[in-house]
Amino acid sequence: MMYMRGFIDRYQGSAKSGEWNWLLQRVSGVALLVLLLGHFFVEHFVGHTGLTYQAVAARFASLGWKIFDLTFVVFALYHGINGIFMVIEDYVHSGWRVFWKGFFWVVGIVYLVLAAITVLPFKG
Amino acid sequence: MADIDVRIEEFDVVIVGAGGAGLAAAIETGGSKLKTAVVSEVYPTRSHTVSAQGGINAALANMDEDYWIWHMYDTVKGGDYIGDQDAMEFFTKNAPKTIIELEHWGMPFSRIENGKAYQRAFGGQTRNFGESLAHRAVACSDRSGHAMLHTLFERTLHQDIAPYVSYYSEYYALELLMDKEERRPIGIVAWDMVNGGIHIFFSYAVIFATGGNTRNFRTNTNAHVNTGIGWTMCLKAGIAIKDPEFIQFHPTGIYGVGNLITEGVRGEGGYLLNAKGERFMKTYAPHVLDLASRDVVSRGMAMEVLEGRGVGPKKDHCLLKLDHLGHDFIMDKLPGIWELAYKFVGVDCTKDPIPVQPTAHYHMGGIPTNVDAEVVDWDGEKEVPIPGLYAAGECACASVHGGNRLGCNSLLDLVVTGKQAGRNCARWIIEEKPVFPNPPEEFIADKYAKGIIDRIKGYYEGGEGTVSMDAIWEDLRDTMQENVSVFRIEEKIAAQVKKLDEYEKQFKEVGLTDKGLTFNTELAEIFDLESLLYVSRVETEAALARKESRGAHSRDDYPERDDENWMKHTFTKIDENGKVEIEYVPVRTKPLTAPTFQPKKRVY
Amino acid sequence: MRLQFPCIYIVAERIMDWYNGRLHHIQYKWHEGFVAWLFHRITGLLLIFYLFIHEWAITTLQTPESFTKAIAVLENPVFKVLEIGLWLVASYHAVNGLRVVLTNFAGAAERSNYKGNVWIFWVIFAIVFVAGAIPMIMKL
Amino acid sequence: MALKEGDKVVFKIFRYDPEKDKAPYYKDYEVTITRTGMMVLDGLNQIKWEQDHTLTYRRSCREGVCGSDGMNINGVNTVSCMSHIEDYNANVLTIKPLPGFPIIKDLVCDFEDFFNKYYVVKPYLIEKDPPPGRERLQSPEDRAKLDGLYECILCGCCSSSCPSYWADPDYLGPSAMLNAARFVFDTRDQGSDERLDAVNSIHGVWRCHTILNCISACPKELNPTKAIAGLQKEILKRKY
Ligand SMILES: Cc1cc2nc3c(=O)[nH]c(=O)nc-3n(C[C@H](O)[C@H](O)[C@H](O)COP(=O)(O)OP(=O)(O)OC[C@H]3O[C@@H](n4cnc5c(N)ncnc54)[C@H](O)[C@@H]3O)c2cc1C
Ligand code: HEM
Ligand code: SF4
Ligand code: F3S
Ligand code: FES
Repeated sequence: MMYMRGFIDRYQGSAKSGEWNWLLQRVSGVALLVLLLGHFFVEHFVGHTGLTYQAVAARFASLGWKIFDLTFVVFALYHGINGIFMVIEDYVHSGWRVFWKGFFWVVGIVYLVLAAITVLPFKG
Repeated sequence: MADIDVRIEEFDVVIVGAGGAGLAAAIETGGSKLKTAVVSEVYPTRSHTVSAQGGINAALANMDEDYWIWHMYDTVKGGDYIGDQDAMEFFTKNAPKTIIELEHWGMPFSRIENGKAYQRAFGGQTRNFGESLAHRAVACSDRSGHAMLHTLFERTLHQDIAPYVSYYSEYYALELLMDKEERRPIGIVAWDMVNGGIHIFFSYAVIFATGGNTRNFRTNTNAHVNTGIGWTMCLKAGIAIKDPEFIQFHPTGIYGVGNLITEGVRGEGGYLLNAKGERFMKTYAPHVLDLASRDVVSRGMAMEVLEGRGVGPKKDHCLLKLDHLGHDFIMDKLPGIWELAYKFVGVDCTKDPIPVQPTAHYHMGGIPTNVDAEVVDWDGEKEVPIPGLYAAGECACASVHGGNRLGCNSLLDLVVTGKQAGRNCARWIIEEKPVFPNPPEEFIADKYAKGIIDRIKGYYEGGEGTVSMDAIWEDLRDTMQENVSVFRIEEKIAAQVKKLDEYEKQFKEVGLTDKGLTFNTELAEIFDLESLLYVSRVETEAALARKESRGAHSRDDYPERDDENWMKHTFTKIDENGKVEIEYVPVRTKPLTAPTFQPKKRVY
Repeated sequence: MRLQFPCIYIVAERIMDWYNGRLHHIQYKWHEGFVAWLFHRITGLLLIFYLFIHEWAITTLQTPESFTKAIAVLENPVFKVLEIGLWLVASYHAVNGLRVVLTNFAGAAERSNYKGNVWIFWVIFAIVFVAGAIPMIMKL
Repeated sequence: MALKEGDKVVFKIFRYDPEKDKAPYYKDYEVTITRTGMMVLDGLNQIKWEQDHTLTYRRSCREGVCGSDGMNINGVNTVSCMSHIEDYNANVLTIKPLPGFPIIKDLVCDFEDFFNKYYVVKPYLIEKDPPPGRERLQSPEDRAKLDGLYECILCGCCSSSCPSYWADPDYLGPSAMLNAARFVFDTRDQGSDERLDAVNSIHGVWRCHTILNCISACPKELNPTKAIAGLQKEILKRKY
């Protein structure tokens, strides 16, 4: 069984075990369950006819909604992009894996910034 | 046809067969840091030990008081006094130690409330020299063989042992290479099934553990790979086979297909019924009823059928009733049985009885060995060990089972003799430092493996043959079942000898249709059939010669045991012309320390 | 030469492989769990790409005029239907995600119930989806 | 569909001989039912012995305990020796080698990678303390934790049915992890930290998407998904 050594090492003692990603995927998923339902409810069911710039801006202006929306975006981005990573790890085994993961890291950060500069400046 | 590669490798020890016995030996040799090759036709966990259900005997006394000497007595009596008592003593004395070692290696035994291993009653196992039933078989629900084989295999993967053990799975062993002058083995020739090609293993020592070979019977419990290549390799190398006439018929094979229903079912309280719904074992074994030794029960069943009390449209089988044990009990202790009965005959055994019939199961005989698991020659006066050649497990005959093996003694035999072979082999190599048999390459190809390579080339270059291998095989199975089964009689056995001559002639006409080198199972089957012809030959001739009834060998024309003339082992050899030579060898009746058990009439 | 399944890259070759039965793992029976997972993966990806578009849209619609214009476009029934589609995707992913979490942590995959659980999930999903979709349809 | 003796069923079998064929193909054979309750393996034997000697497949115990003959029958993995022809309710059975495993010839797959992954989880009891003179004690309840784990026959049906296993060549697969669980949940074992280390990787327990194909495929009716969930929880429990 000597030839097995290298093979076994591939699995042993890797610092990046992926358990955090896995766990957080589930935690963020369950959190999103609450957040998403809230978000969807507010955006699409309540006062749909009154969906005007003013109404939205007024909502964004309150600190509570700012926190809610930002949490939602952070969780959704984390969960979604982590999900994309999972898909990449499943199907991409060549050097492209690094590229795609890097790409979505950048996308994630850009969107986080975008979300912040969209939500935070509202003053009502 | 492309050339056949010949590859050569050197090892300290080559073990042929990776069943329980082979792995136990590998643990010992590997543990002694000897470079070991384990050659097997199938991946180790696919060996037939995996099918064993019932359990392993050992006088652990977890359930009730028990001593190895009681176990030894049962073994001697069960074997109808033809067993070698020194080997039997070694075997039963070492049993508890062996089981505990297996437990330490991780075998998942069923447990009793106080945490010790569970033991069940099994056929022929008694306390205080036949007084009452003993609970002696440690079990792992009804998957004991599976658990044991996996445990042994896992042990060889342990970091202490794994570096020394190389597995050659899916290598078909073909020939034992012997140094004719020194009369010692120098290695084996095997066929690499996956890629094609000959692989020669040179080594100090060879250990045989190729298991059973009852594939030559119509209904049998054995796996497709159990074709007795170990016996054939030895016969071809001029080594004798001991007691081949003793073939055990297990009472409870599933009707029609032969798959085994463990004796454990009867140990747990199941019993046999005939067509009238009677518990007929009352007549044949009034004391222990259905838990008499296997030959007795099988004969009882055969008698019932002969006298017209068989079940079914053909009145040719009996029923095994166990529904009274209760659904939960069956599902807990016998789940595999439920599955087998349900799958193979559609019987839900928690409700209905299972149709069963006696089924060829086990060979008591085999490659002759002494207590140290060394293969021996008979020089006319005494047994002379062949240095460096060992055998263990079902293919060997020490003989710890005599004329009839008791249930659950075989799994024990595998580990005890397997370890014994491994240990003695390691000791021999390390302490006695033999010279390595090392012939040069061209020499090897020319001299040692030439015959077999030419034969394989012949198959590849030759035609597709005029006789179908399967026709011979099917016919062989039918005639063996007909003529050499539970009851034997002179004319029938003699007729079988003639049949075998015919088959051998036909076999010469068999050709190969699949000319590929990659995973050619047809080639393997040709060798399987050849091997079965050898095996059938010695079985039949030895059965013809033994004119008495003893253990599993039961002659209608000589119904009594004849201790005066036949208290001796048969050593059969096949010479170059295919003729069988039989010699008789006295039984080793003197145990190592215990007093000799004198032959008595065997009643259960 | 042994056939190596997972290492065939070119599309044309893949089609040939399918035809020759070489890629036969794709032809594996579509069991309940597999279907549920496949949709989960697809809906997850749809959702994250929707989020990308959605957020980008909101960011660009910072002035009241552009916002009102956009809302006017969204009033189009086509978008209303698309919105129901979004709800379909989101509610599927959410309910099935919960099932996955229960499988991991609450033993929702016993041999006796693993297939049944997937069917129960379909029922719950249907209820959730319909309950949410009714107000949307009413607004059509 | 009840089959009678003498009925015919077509076996559409995947054939590939690396020495002769450029690409695999399917070949039809007619199998005659010779007894009720005939298994697919009996059908294959009939073909091999009576019609086409070149058909290649593995088999040994013919009672579902050795795990040699895992194959894909009508789209589902199972061991052929325990699959009734009848149960498929079809006139045509499509028989293929295990998906996702490299193919050697016809229905014979290469298990090397599968077994290597099995070795990765250290499938043997690791004891640190010297064992006692007698057997180690274990209560029936503790022993019961091994039920549903130790019965694995390494047939490969589960791993080969798993879409994660097809997608990720390094994925350990349900079988290896079930065998890891066999030792992790054995109260006698003392080396489970190392073992959990081996499965605690993106190619280990965290790669399972609970697709559940493995449960339906297992001919021994084990539950790899549950075993994997158990390992996941055990890793989290031991760390936090
Ligand atoms: C159904 C059944 C139930 C049983 N139940 C019990 C029980 O409850 N209790 C009990 O004590 N005993 C039982 N037995 C008996 C016992 O299981 C066998 O005697 C024992 O398993 C034989 O083990 P072995 O190691 O000698 O051989 P096996 O396990 O048969 O192994 C043989 C090995 O030889 C190899 N081999 C064969 N041919 C070749 C070749 N040509 N080239 C290379 N390698 C080859 C095979 O690959 C295999 O690895 C049972 C037997 C059967 C059939
Ligand atoms: C509403 C509650 C949600 C729950 C409960 C949830 C749950 C989960 C879970 C448990 C997984 C892991 C699946 C696996 O390991 O196979 C997952 C994957 C994923 N989720 Fe969600 N999720 C939710 C919402 C979202 C949202 C809003 C998005 C998009 C932004 C999203 C995108 C993804 C993606 C892309 C994956 C990866 C798909 C895969 O690996 O198969 N999810 N989700
Ligand atoms: S878990 Fe089941 S399917 Fe998987 S290898 Fe073991 S027995 Fe086969
Ligand atoms: S099919 Fe595969 S993804 Fe997990 S639940 Fe079974 S291992
Ligand atoms: S032949 Fe052993 S599992 Fe099918």
